[in-house]
Amino acid sequence: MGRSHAGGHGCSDEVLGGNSMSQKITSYPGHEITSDELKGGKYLDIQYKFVPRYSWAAGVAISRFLDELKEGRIVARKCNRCQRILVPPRMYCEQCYRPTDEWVQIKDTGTVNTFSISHVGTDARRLKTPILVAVVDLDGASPGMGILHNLGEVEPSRITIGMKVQAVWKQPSERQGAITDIRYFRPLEV
Amino acid sequence: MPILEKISQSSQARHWTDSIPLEFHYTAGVAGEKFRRELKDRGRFLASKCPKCKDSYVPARMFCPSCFVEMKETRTLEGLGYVYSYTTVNRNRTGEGSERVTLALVKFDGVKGGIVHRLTADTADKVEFGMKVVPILKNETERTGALTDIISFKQA
Amino acid sequence: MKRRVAIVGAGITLFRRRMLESPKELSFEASKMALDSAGLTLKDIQSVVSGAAPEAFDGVHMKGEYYLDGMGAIGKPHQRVYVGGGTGVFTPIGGWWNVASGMYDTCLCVAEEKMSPLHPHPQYAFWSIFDQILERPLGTTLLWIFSLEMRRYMHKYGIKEEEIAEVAVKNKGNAVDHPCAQLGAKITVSDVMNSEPICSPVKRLDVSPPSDGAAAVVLASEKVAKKLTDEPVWLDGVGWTLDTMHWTNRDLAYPEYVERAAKMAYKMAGIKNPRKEIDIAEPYDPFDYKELHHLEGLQLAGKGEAPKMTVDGVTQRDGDLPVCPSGGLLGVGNPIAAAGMMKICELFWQLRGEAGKRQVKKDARTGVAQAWGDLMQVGTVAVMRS
Amino acid sequence: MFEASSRAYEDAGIDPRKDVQSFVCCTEDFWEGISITDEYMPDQLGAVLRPLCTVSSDGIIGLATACMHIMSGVADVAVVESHSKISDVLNPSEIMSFGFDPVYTHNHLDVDPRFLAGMEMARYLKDSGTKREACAQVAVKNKKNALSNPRAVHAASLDKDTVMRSQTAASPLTELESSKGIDASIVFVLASAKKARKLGDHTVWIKGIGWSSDTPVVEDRDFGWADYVEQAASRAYKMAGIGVPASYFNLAELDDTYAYKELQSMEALKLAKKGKAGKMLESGIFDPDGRLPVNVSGGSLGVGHLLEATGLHRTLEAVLQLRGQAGSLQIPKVKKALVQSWRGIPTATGAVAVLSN
Repeated sequence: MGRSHAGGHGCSDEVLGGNSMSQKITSYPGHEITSDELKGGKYLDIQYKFVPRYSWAAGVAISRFLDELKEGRIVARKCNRCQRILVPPRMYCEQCYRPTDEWVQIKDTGTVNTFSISHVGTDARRLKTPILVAVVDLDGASPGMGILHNLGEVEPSRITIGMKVQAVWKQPSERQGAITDIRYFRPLEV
Repeated sequence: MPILEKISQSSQARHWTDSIPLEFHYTAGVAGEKFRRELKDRGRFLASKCPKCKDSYVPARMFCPSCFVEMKETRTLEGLGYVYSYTTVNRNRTGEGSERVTLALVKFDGVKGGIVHRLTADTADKVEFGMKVVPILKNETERTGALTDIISFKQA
Repeated sequence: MKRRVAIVGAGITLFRRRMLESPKELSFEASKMALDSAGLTLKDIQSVVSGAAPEAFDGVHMKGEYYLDGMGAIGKPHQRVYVGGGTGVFTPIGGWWNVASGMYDTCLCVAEEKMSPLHPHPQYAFWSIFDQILERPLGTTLLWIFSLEMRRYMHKYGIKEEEIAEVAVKNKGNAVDHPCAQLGAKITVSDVMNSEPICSPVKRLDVSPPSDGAAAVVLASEKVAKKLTDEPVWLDGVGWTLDTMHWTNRDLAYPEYVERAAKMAYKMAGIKNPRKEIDIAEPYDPFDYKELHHLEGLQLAGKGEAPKMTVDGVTQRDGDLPVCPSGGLLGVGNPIAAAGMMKICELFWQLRGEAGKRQVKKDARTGVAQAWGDLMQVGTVAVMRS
Repeated sequence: MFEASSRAYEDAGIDPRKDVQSFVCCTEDFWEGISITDEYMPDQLGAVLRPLCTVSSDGIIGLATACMHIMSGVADVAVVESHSKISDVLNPSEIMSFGFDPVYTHNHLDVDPRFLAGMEMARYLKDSGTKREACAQVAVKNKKNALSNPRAVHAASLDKDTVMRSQTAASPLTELESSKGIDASIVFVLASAKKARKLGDHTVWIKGIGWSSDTPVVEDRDFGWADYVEQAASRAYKMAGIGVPASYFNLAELDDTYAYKELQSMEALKLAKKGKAGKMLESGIFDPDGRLPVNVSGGSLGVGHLLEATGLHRTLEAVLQLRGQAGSLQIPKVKKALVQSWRGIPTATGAVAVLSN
């Protein structure tokens, strides 16, 4: 029993100190290296850029959803069995497992379900201006039917859960039938 | 029951076009690092020898795939290899047409594994199974330890 | 029909931000150690189950094929199981059905992740887990979804960030005793509170680091296990569940998918009162609040009550219900699938009383490990007994 | 997926929200364009808040997974899904290339990834003594068979010369010997014997199933012999208690991703002696009216290739035959069928299942 894999993996012993994973095992494999050692040429790397490209079919429900966004409208689908109004719309109800029944136009206002202030971008680099993100439960859809989007025209410190918000649309000529046709949601003026 | 409402006109069907741009910086691994250093610094191929079954493998690797024990012993191969199999293709990796390239899996006597690489045009014209080949290497100053250090293989 | 399944060996590599080893080599190191600790060689293994999260980390398409020689799977039936972050705990579950079904008597289960190849940062891979039409155009990051969930959880139950920070303090502290740990440290709640905000309410020290690493266990049928060892650890209950892909339609304050998975596993293991019957837990803690969230899903704390348990010290190594005595992902590191498997390894050592400095004070007989994954969607649960 | 699964559930007479205890999907991330693709699986299958998992592998390995779920008592009824939406992928060839070892095989070769098939075919022809024309005959047979298959996209009536003279893919392999990707989703419902007897009389039984992988290091492989097929088959045959496979089956649906693969696989499956598959093929034994019809459906060459769903496609064609529901493809008196699949370049992983009615 115990470790017979004497890997000669020098760095493990230094890191170990007096700790032991299991009383029967005394050494652990692995060679740590640093980013600088790789950049500085102490270790050799191979660099490769890989860009898989796609043209995803949006399907029946999302094709229509995008077309309606272009017109400045948000549409949902209703399931007549569970009576839920679903957004993002889908052609089948995942709870009842049956086709949904009808298109319903819902409002472009809603309630902040939860929110965050993001200081980093997709590659974990620090952003100069933080992005405000929220799950917005849309009015006219069933309770809890939220979508992910950005918030704008609001001080980060003033955002609260439960706050009423409204979509700010791009100009009709700028819209492309995309989720970004809504620039962001801003606090609803009462 | 199937979906009852479907798209009947292709103009109603939306496609969303995007890509996933990825960049990778790979390390070759503990054994790979040694293989690459040998290629870069001395222009030779490093193989590993299994202490149990005594088989050798190229490129060098950390463990014997059949015995599953660590291989620490290494040996360098003389450049002379042979063509195990070969093919000619006329597209690049993205699937677009390119100039004809003949590739071979080059193996070395008494060693498992091998290297897939291009054959020179002259060699490609005459290639057959078992043909003896040698690598044409870049100058030492240009070598990075990757298989791009080999320009191609030619008949020995 | 169903056979009892034992864990008879475990192995793990160092967890580090960047390792020289290739994914195959990491897998080999963990696999070899697991085989050695079980007193077996590869010839004794009949099947292999592997686990790894997206190929966008290691940078190889069909990664499960690429690394399989490192897992000793040449010439053997090999399955790569995959449920996002839940994969680590799901890998031994995959091994469980290989053995419990009677198909195979021994199964090597290996989880590997090498996140460092992706440049400039492994986080970028998570952009491509989001809906390509409705979410990716917004510039999504995985941090968003966690911070949104954390905020909702805090809001619903009136939880303070300081209470959540206690988890990071505990786990990073526990990890000081873990020889493979990447981020073991003695820190304080104010260190966490004062750490750089990343995606509020998430701060730097609320988050586990990306890592390279691998971990493995060997499973055996009851008959084989009893020949091999006097102290097998039994894998007595397994459960897994996926919730809807529409994460923004879900109640983010409570992980129902974990509850469902836990109930499946508890039922199989004959556990009726988890809080009383479970001695030790390794829930998934990629973020500190997630440990609390998952303790509730695992029925080890009432809804919204896990923070108090933590503040009261119940979840410390010398507490009544030690939680993440390993140091968890927050302390040991988070090479996604390998991190889940690390939890299985930890329970293996804890339940055999071999965890050295990390050994919990109480006499632990029954443990539960859990992992989470995807878009707040997957629960994978394993119940282990000595 | 919703369409395929709702049809499968209707066929089996089950409600996925109540009657299914496990769902298994077979997919790969880069074929979908989504990291962690299992995220997007539960809803369409009726699997929300149910045990669902991905096995990143061919569909037959998915079937094996579901079998193990049933055998271990996790499920009475289990569902297996796999699909191909290759039409969404704009650079499939580059993605296939990306499966090679990044350091030793992929990085320095900006070439069509089918070079591996070309080299393997060349070595197979040499080692087995098979005539090059026999590979072309596989394409001729399968594309012709596909003319009777309503699911087929690549059916054609061709002769060997046309096949051999078509554009080179990776010599000696030509484009007409190389299958092309198509879209589809396939769903199976599996049940324990007890439950299956309650569900109806269309049942097809899985008598044996096996899968295996040869080394992922392409440079280490024996190109002349499909080790992974031999190993997978020996496990499946042992489970089904088959001694002499060559005379056991009435029908086989085998890997023909590239035409030579069908011949190479037949030898590893012990349906033909080493080096004899080509000659047997040319004698007509594997034609629809021959002693052992192989790829009556048209296979991947005639129907189209379905990525990880390919194994399920072969299974589907065999199941329809065993149920007597194969329409104009129907072979009389099919009792025992063999299905086999391969995961494609650059893998050496395959699966085999033995089916009976």
